[in-house]
Amino acid sequence: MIDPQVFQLVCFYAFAAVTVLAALSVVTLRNSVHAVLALVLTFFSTACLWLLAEAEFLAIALIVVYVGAVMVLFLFVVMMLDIDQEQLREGFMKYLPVGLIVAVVMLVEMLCLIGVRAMNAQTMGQNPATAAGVSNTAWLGQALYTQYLLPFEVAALILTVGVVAAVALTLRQRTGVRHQQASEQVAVNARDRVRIVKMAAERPADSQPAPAQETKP
Amino acid sequence: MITLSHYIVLGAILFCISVAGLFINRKNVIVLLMAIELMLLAVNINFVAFSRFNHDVAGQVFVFFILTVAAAESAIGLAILVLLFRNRSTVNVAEIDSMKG
Amino acid sequence: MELSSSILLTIALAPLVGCLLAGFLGKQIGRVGAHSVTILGLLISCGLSFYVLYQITAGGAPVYNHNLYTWFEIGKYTASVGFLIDRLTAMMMVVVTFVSLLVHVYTIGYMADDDGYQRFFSYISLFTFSMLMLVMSNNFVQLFFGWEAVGLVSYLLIGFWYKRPTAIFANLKAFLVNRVGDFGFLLGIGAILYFLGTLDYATAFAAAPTLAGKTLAITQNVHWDAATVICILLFIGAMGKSAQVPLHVWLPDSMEGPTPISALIHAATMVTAGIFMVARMSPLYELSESALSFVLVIGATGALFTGLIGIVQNDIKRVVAYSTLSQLGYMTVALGVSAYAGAVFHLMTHAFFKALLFLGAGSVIIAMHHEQDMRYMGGLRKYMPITWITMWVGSLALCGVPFFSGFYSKDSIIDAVHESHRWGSGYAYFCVVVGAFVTATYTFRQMYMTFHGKERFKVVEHHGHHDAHGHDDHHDDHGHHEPGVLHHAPKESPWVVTLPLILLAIPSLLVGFFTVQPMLFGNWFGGAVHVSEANNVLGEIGKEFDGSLAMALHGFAQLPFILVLVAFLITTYIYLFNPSVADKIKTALKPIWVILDRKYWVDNIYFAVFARGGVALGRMFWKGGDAAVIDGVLIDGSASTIQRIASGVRRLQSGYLYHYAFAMILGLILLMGGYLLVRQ
Amino acid sequence: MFNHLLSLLIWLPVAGAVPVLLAGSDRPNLARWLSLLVAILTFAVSLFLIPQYNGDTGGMQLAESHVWIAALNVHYALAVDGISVALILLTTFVGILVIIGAWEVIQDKPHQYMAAMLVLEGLMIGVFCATDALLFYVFFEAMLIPMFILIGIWGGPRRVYATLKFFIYTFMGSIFMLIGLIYLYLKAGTFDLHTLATLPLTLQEQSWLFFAFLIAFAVKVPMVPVHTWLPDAHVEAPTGGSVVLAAVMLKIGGYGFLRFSLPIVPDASAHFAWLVILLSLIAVVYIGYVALVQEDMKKLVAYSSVAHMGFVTLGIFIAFMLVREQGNTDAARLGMQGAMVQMISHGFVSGAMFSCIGVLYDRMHTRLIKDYGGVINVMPWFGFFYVLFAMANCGLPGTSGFVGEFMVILASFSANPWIALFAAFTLIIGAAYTLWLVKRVLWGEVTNSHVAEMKDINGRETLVLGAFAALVLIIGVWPEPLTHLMDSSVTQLVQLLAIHKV
Repeated sequence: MIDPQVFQLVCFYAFAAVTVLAALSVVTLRNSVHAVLALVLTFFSTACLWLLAEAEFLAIALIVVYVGAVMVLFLFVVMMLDIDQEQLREGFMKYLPVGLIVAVVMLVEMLCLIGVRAMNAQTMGQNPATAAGVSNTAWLGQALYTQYLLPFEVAALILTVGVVAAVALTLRQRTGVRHQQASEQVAVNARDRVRIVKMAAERPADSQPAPAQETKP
Repeated sequence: MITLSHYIVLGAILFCISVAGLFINRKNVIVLLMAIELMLLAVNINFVAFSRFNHDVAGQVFVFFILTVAAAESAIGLAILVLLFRNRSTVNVAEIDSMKG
Repeated sequence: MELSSSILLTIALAPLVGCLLAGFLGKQIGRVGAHSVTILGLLISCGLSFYVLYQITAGGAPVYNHNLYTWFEIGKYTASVGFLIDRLTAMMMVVVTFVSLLVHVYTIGYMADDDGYQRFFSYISLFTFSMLMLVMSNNFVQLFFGWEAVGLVSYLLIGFWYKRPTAIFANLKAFLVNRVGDFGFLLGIGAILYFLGTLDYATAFAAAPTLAGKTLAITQNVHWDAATVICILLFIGAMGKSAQVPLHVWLPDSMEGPTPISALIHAATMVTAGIFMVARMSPLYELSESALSFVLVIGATGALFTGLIGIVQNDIKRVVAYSTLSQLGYMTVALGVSAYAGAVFHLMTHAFFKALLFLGAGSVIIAMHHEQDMRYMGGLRKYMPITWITMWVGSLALCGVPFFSGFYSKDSIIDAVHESHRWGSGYAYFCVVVGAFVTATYTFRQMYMTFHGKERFKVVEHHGHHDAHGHDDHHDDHGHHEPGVLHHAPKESPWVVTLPLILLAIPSLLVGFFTVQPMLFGNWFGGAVHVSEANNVLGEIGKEFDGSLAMALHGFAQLPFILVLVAFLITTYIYLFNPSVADKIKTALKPIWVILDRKYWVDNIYFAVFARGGVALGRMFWKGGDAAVIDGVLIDGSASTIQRIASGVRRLQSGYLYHYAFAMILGLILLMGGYLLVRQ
Repeated sequence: MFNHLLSLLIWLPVAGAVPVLLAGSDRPNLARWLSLLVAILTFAVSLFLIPQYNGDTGGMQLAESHVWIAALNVHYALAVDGISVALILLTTFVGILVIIGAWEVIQDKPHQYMAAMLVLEGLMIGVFCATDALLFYVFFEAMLIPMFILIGIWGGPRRVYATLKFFIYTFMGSIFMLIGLIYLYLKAGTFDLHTLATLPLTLQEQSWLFFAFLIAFAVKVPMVPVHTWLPDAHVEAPTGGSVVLAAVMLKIGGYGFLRFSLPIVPDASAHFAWLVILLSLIAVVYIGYVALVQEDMKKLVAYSSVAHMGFVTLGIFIAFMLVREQGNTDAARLGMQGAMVQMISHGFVSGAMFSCIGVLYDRMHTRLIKDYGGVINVMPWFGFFYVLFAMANCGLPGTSGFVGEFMVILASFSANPWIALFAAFTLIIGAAYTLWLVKRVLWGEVTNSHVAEMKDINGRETLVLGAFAALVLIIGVWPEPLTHLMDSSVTQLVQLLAIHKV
């Protein structure tokens, strides 16, 4: 029987490795579609890591909201836009060393600052949700709908604004497209449509035949 | 057993990868947006980890909000991107410099 | 009987009303309306002035000194508008309104065809109002008001023919030179307020003795006597207004104005305001021996040296103008020897005969179709006898021939200077005596060149052009005239011109004979003029005075008259019998002639130093100070420095996202590194 | 109504600007008549100040006070004394003339122009009423906005440079005042001017504060050497803008000295009075020479404004010399009254001069002196007004220009004859530049065909110039009502000067 904690550790390393690799491919892959897919993978494995940390609600939300909606949006955009990939890759190799150095230096500094060793001592302990006798979702929900109700509403508002803004930004009036304009149809008057013209009953001998009624287009 | 430092280190690595990504993909706005998503993810990992290890619900609540805002941000960002591409036929950052003084 | 305020107000305001009517409603009331209404105003004013004079002298009215209204009242300092009517004022009022009235009448003829007819009447009425305010004032503020207001009217009238470049140059010059005087005058008023704490004549004169011993700190170690400072500052004002050397330069140029103005303002009244003022301030001047010496020397210099210039002038009006300068010098000399009554007496006689001379000259100018150069005149006596005779009366008065009014005033002044022991009186005596000779020389020269000898003009009848070349637009076609060519023969001027001449000739002839005794020696002015016992030169002369007749007879044997006689003989010989001698003398004395012709270069120096220099200084301040230093260095300089810095810093703002990201991350790395270093 | 008379005065024109704006560019005449109505109403209301203000007691009257920003103890506090009343009347009066003067001249967006003028008028009245330092500051700064708009939109070709210069200059100056006010607030815990006046301060503190106020107000007055914004602003401003700028806005600088420097930092003011006096004399002499050589009429009058405002600062600060060194309070009052009369008079005279130049500019569209000559031949009535105002500008007795200068020169002679000597120099140089201008513009033959085509002033212009002329003459002939109105307030100010705070 494997020690569950060891199993967890193995799982962590496995998912973490996938996460890092996937993240690396996000920033290095040539094809944007592939990059998006790699990002999806990153999210997936991160969600798994969160499951390991017993944050089930967020893990699921990440997959459903992020992978399901946002990433798909990315994919759509990337696929819809006819992007010249080659041009965008210019300078990739040129900046690779700089990027690497910066990233490495930063990583080292961060790790030094965080103090990895000190945190090694901190173990997971009991899940607070379990301790409270509720599921992680309920635990989160209780905080969200009581203490954080106002920020929650604000977040909802932001999201709505985001949606409206996105639509407003991309909406465009195409010219040369025929629409049905209901307001104009309703607003029209009868006399604008039909005009009665009085004419002589007999046609003058030399004139051209004229229509009895003239309709206004 | 998994300790806090595991998660923190992972977050730091992800963050640095995305920073490196910003540099090497300096022309492609889409990849830049994705790198930003990665950064947010790194931050989120930290939040979740601290929340779990410190037994504080605030961390997870915050992740929730970050996800919300990030979703809105990427929606608008992509909308701008689409608009940009439609008008300029490029997503090359180097060419988008009409505000350069 | 106390004088009533309403009478005095009427005297002052009647000309103003005339001025406003003629000025603002000129078009509506027309030419006749304009001169009627202004002359009516002057008639009222003049008539009432005579009444006031009568009341003050014979009617036993006490001195009137009341304020009409308060101008401002701040703490202990008050300024009011009010009248002080004593004998001095009353006499001045009569002189001003009488001469002004005659000039109004004369103007009807002189300006008959001018476009600015109504405007001209408006101006001269305004002048009369201002001058009355000046002389009737009972305080320094109102005095200064009148002082500057007459300057304004003088400015407007010299520039009356505003299309002439010379006229508008002359009026600017006149105003500015006057302003230099006013500058001193205003400071003098400041000094009076400072030392005496009041702007009211009566209070100030009452407090004047307290000035003794007071000084004004000029620097920490130099202290000037208060009375001297006050008197000299006030006299600087008088130098400007009364055209004393070295502020005399405006007066000859002011002849650009129409001749009636030269008579009224620049001979009879305004220019004598300075003399009047000093006489009025006699209680102050008596306190300062040094100031009076200053006055004496300035006056004497003017009396002789400006007269000399008159000898070489060919413009008939300019001769009279220089003689005015010279005569003003005589008055100032009289002031300088404390013979205030003598100065004022000469002021009065001079007003009559000088106005007469100017108006006569104007009459000649009319006859000559606005030709003013005496070299193209000659022999006019047969064409215009009235002008000729009246001008002779004026000329003899000017020369001081016994029995004429000028004799009494001028001879008294010369005697007074002779009597005085003030510092500078020797020099002054020399100047006034030689001045008498000079005066006679230019006067006779002028008379001979104008009225006697051969006709130096030609009459070419152009009947067709007669109307077009009338003098209605003389100031336009002044230049295209061939000099000395007239289109029709000169003729005597109309009655509106000759009547004033006659009316002025009478006092020029007689006024001295009848008034010399009371005005000079009879203490006629009473309290209006204050002379301290030690300075009372007129009193000394008065002891020997035994009647006008005796004085005149005695005058025939005096040095001044002998000099006049010599001058008469010389000029008669030259100009009547042997005109070529004049040219010979001119060639022989070429350097002196040049000096006189160039007016000692005073005008040129002033123009170069003050006008050109001022403009150059202004340009230097503007371009160098404002534009270069303040704007160039401080304002735009700081702006461009910031711009340079900004354009350097702007390179950092490339607009590329990754540059910013890089900078941010670099900053982050550095911060973290720094923190790490510090922590360790 | 009388309880809130001052508020009414401030907000009536500001509120009146709203309907004027709403009239829109389609109905310019409606906008014009509306704004004229508002301006006349404001003037009518301001006339109520005369009976309401008790001139015998002096002091601040008709006070209103409401808490405005409780956290900072800032009050919406208004009150007036004689000096304010005089300046408010000047403002409302000029307000009407400016509206009339712009009637047909402003064709481009007249409703906005009129509205900006009305707002400006209200804010300027606010400056003269405020007794809370922060409220004063707010009005002081807010005033810049409509002026900025007026010059920036309806200005001449270099208006951008001029507006920027104007704005940055004045704004930079007032920042120092704000710092000073914040210091005073931290010290006293209030912005109430009356409290600040009684606040004890050391000489060092006073000196710093004095210079903070000096910079703010010196720019506004303007004093040498921070005057160069004024000629540029005037040259580019539309006529109405110039008139308001010269007639009222500059006065706010002088008013600021009276309200801030004198009561709050009297010892430092006395200590540095020599500096201000020196700068004032430089303004009189140096600026006089600069004005002499100007080629642009507006610049010339702008420089002459600087020179004339020198008399205002001179009159205010010789009071210190007189009171502190000689104890001569009467002469100090004379000097300060002179400064005040000079402010009011300069309002009329410079406003009139700029209106005159506006009249010429409307016909010829040039302000260069050399483009004119012989204008009197074609515009005699205009010539009459022009000469009158020119004479007032060079301080001829009988016009308002004389009264203030006269009082200040007399008072300064009592302080030191040398000061009076240099001050009196304006008699010469002032006459020189003004009359030389008159000579080149008005007199002479008609110089070119454009001048020959000029028409004499119409009824509207006659009304404006006539109104100015009437006041110039009335104050010149009888200044007593004006000095009496301000007398008790000036007396109180002079008493404040004598109090040592250290």
